[in-house]
Amino acid sequence: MTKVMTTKEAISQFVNDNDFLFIGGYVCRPPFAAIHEIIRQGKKNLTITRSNAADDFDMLIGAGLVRRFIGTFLSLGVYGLGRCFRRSIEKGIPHKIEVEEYTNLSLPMMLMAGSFGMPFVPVRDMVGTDLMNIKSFMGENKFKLIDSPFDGKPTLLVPALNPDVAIIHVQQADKFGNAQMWGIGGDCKVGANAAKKVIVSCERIVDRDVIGKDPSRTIVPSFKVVAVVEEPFGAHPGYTPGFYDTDFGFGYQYQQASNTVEGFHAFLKEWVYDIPDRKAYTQHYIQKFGYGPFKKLEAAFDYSFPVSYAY
Amino acid sequence: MTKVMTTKEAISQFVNDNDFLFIGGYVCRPPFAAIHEIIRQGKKNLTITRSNAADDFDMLIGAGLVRRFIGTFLSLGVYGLGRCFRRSIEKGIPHKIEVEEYTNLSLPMMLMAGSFGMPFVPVRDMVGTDLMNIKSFMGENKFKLIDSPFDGKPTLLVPALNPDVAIIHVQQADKFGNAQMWGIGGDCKVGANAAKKVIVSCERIVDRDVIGKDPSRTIVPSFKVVAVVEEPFGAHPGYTPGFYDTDFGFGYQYQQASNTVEGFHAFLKEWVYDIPDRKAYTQHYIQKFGYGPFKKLEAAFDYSFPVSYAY
Amino acid sequence: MSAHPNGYIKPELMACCGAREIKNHHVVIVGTGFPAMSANIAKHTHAPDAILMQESGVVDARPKRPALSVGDPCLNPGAAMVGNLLDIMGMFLQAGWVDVGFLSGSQVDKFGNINTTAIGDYEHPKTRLPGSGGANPIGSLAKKTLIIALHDKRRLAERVDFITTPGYIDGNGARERWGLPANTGPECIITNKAILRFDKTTGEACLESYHPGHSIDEIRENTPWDLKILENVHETEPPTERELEVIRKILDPHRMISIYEKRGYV
Amino acid sequence: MSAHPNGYIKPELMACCGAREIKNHHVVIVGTGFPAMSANIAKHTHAPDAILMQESGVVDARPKRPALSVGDPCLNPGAAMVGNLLDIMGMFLQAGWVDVGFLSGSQVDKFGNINTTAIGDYEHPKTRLPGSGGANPIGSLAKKTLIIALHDKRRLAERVDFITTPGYIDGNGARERWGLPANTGPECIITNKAILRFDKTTGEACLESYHPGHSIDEIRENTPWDLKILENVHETEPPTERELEVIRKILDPHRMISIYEKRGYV
Repeated sequence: MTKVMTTKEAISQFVNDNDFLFIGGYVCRPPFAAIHEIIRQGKKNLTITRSNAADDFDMLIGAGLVRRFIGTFLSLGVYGLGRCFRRSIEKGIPHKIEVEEYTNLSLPMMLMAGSFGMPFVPVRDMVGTDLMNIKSFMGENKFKLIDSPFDGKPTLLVPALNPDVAIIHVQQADKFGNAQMWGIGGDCKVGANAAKKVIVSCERIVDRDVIGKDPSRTIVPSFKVVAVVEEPFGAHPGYTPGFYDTDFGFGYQYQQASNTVEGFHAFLKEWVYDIPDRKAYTQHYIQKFGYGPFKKLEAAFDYSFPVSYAY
Repeated sequence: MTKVMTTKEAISQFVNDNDFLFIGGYVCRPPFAAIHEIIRQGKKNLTITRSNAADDFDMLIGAGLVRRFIGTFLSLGVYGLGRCFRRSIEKGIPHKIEVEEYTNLSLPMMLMAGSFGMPFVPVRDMVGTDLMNIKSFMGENKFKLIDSPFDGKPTLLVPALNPDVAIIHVQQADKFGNAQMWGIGGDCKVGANAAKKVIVSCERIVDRDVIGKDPSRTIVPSFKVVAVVEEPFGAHPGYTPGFYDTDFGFGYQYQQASNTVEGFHAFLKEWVYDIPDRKAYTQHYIQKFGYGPFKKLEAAFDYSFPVSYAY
Repeated sequence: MSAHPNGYIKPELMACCGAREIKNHHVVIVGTGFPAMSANIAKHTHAPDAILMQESGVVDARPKRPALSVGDPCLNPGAAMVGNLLDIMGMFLQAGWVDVGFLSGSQVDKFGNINTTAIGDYEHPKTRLPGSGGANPIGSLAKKTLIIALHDKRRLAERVDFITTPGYIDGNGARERWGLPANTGPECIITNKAILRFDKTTGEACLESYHPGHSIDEIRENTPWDLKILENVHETEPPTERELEVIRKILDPHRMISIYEKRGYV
Repeated sequence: MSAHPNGYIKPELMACCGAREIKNHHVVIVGTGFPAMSANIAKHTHAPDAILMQESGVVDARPKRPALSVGDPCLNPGAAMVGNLLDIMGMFLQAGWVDVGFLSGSQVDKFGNINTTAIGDYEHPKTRLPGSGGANPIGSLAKKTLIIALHDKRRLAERVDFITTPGYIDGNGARERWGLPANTGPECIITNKAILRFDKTTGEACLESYHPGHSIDEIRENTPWDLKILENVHETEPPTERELEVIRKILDPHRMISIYEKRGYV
């Protein structure tokens, strides 16, 4: 039973206002095609999560779609602080989002707990800091500090997270949803498997037999997946290992644009609202910057050694 | 700094009497060369663990080297119950081992907790059964049943395990210890990473550059590894994906032999005590059964598609 | 070989009974033998989108020979996912994604509790059995557990010597009190004489259908507890032509299933 | 460019100070910029077997260009292991395998607590910063944390506005009382004027060495707490010829490190 559809269809059918979304990526493989589509469709009051958020989260916040953020970090990396994130928190533009603050250990552990059906998980960080003194919408359930029933030592427990929908971008998937990834993983596997539904965006849809040639690369099995979308260049301006490099120049342009509210909206108009889909986005990119710069992002040819699973 | 040595050296240097050992494998990749060497060297009073133990654990118990077993299951699979295991428990031959009983969920979770530096981990199984009524050498620390501090529901906590040494067999590793595996994983990754020291047995030692061509296959990094041993055919009569099949005939012979104490000792004499190492073992196998049956175990040629990590 | 209409043997009927419990799109955790056969019959008939997995780490395998263990080499090439024990037992089973699990044991009692640990006293057992393995978590966490058992007074018990795997424990809401997830637990015991379905309120296995050639009286006699009879009790539907064709032409051309006859499944 | 003997610039000296804290076989969690430079100087000089890792999931990368983030594409090909966030933060850091971590922050206080969350009141901040990211777990769990900071009264503080990452918290055994693992915590603050080393008993950063061209008085003036001077206080050893050669010929031929001069590291 094929689950192949367009990003437009996937977001329209499976992302609702008020949903809790896990959005994968870690510089590596942000599902930008889907993020732009969420903005175009104006999904509202979202709760969003991922360890180490970046330009994609900043953009969703600037577009006014985010109510709550379960996060650890939001920055534009080499370009500095997230402008929309700052404006939201410091000035309430377009509105002040609520932030529940964790760390790059505790948050992926909470997603792992969610993916493994654990109610909570002990973590060894956060104690003794102001991260324990601030609690937002999760209130008293942000964490619990207990004496370990084994040795009496103070032990921090953080709750499992189970997002409504996970959106990830991977190298390849089959039409049923079996999704394969290699290279830097971030919290993509635990985040996707913690969710009730998974939308898989990928560089290429491959035959089920291709999946079966190397099944240890699969991070999400078909039965968790509700939609499969083929979106080449779908992580730009982030990268996908083996497909294309990070577009540092474009990242800088986003930072420059998002320095002001007007610049941010002009950016959204040009790259999101006036663009129907990722094909048009890529075409616009090539028209604006030239085929040379586009081609330059393409990954070199450097393949791994094949392995065999035969007996 | 190379860690390459012989199995004899690795076991002699890094496995001590009274150690707590994790021994990887799940039909797939049991480190049999190392197990035979442990028996030859007569390491005593061992505590051993793995989910779904099989002929290798049965053999260590029959050889009288095991004091304690943190386990979930021990059987010879299609050949039925583990004879040495039964004799130990039912008749105290050669002595009665102590068993701490868990399950194929709780035990790998405990190893995961150990590998992740968690003090304990909640699990959703075991409750309501006699697995809670029997406690052996772990006593009151076998588990704790608490009311969840989040929602008050009864929640079972099981403690982290951190073996002294893990012994695993994988397809390939470099001389530093970076170990790569594909195919059925069992609890090999969590078990190895929970241990204080790892002995890596492998089908082939490869160049560091080969590891770097596909670094997402690595399950244990060099800094955890104390010894790397190249042992082709090292998992026999178990299998290694891409290298050789399970030897069902040999498994049957072990079961037949181990039906009696005398048969078991004759088996040990022929395949362990009178054999200096895995090369001699393989040679003996070929001499006894013929090159044809040996060659028949060799895996077919059926390679995966290569992937690229380039940018 | 068989005196049954349609020429089937009892293990084939039992495998079909298991298959009929599997719905399309179900996620099924299987072992070897019967369970694998049942799940594959379902996949080839009414449940083509059912997903089979083995606890060793395998999802949607495409074995070219019958797997002799859940870690069998033939489960690797062609699978949709080959991960590790915790992917299956943690990420899928404990997280509530597994619809159907199959279990068997040396003893099964009226509440569906299963013993695979020890016959007799635990400390001084008459027979030491393998232990839980994956059985306890499957019985604890799968939405429907199907239990396969020989129908005699040695295998079926009023109370097992040792509860390795929870059925309804001591009945009447005991699973919930212990904190096991809602809507999980044994669905039925498929024996060589009958299907016993669990009353979810009392937790007791009750006679739902008797296999062709067996009578209610014979079944009661061979059941060591006061077996309740469901109102709609009826004869088990024998394997259909299509089911038998799938078994014999596709899944088991060498008739390996007949080995179960020697183990008493007649 | 530089008035220092040997022609080095301050960021180079600071990177060397970091490198000297790394011993051979140390496992080091690095970010970009300074930390990566420090760790790589160590690897090319006295600590060839040090293992570097990035929190994104990378162990022993072989980047062919300087990584601009810990998730940079150049970290993938050639690495010894590329896993996920939990492999690094859970399996290696939380499990106690990481010897050295590097941190920096908008504010660092005398107990080595670091603020990367908000300047001013948390609810109504003057500046909203990125948040913890990996900083809190690194500061909580690495055996030695090396803190990089600009030496002025804005960046150094008697008490940070918000403790994102624990140093010695409020000193005198506070880490142990909170249950943080023994033998972890900040080792020193490497500034553009000095190295402040932590007294493990009181938890306070004390002056250990002043960089060439700076005086104890100048450093005290620019430190917003009553800075204690260690008995063996001395001038920081400038970069050696070999260290500078490694930086300029191998690690940073394009002199990208000079960007830190513009950020005030002079």
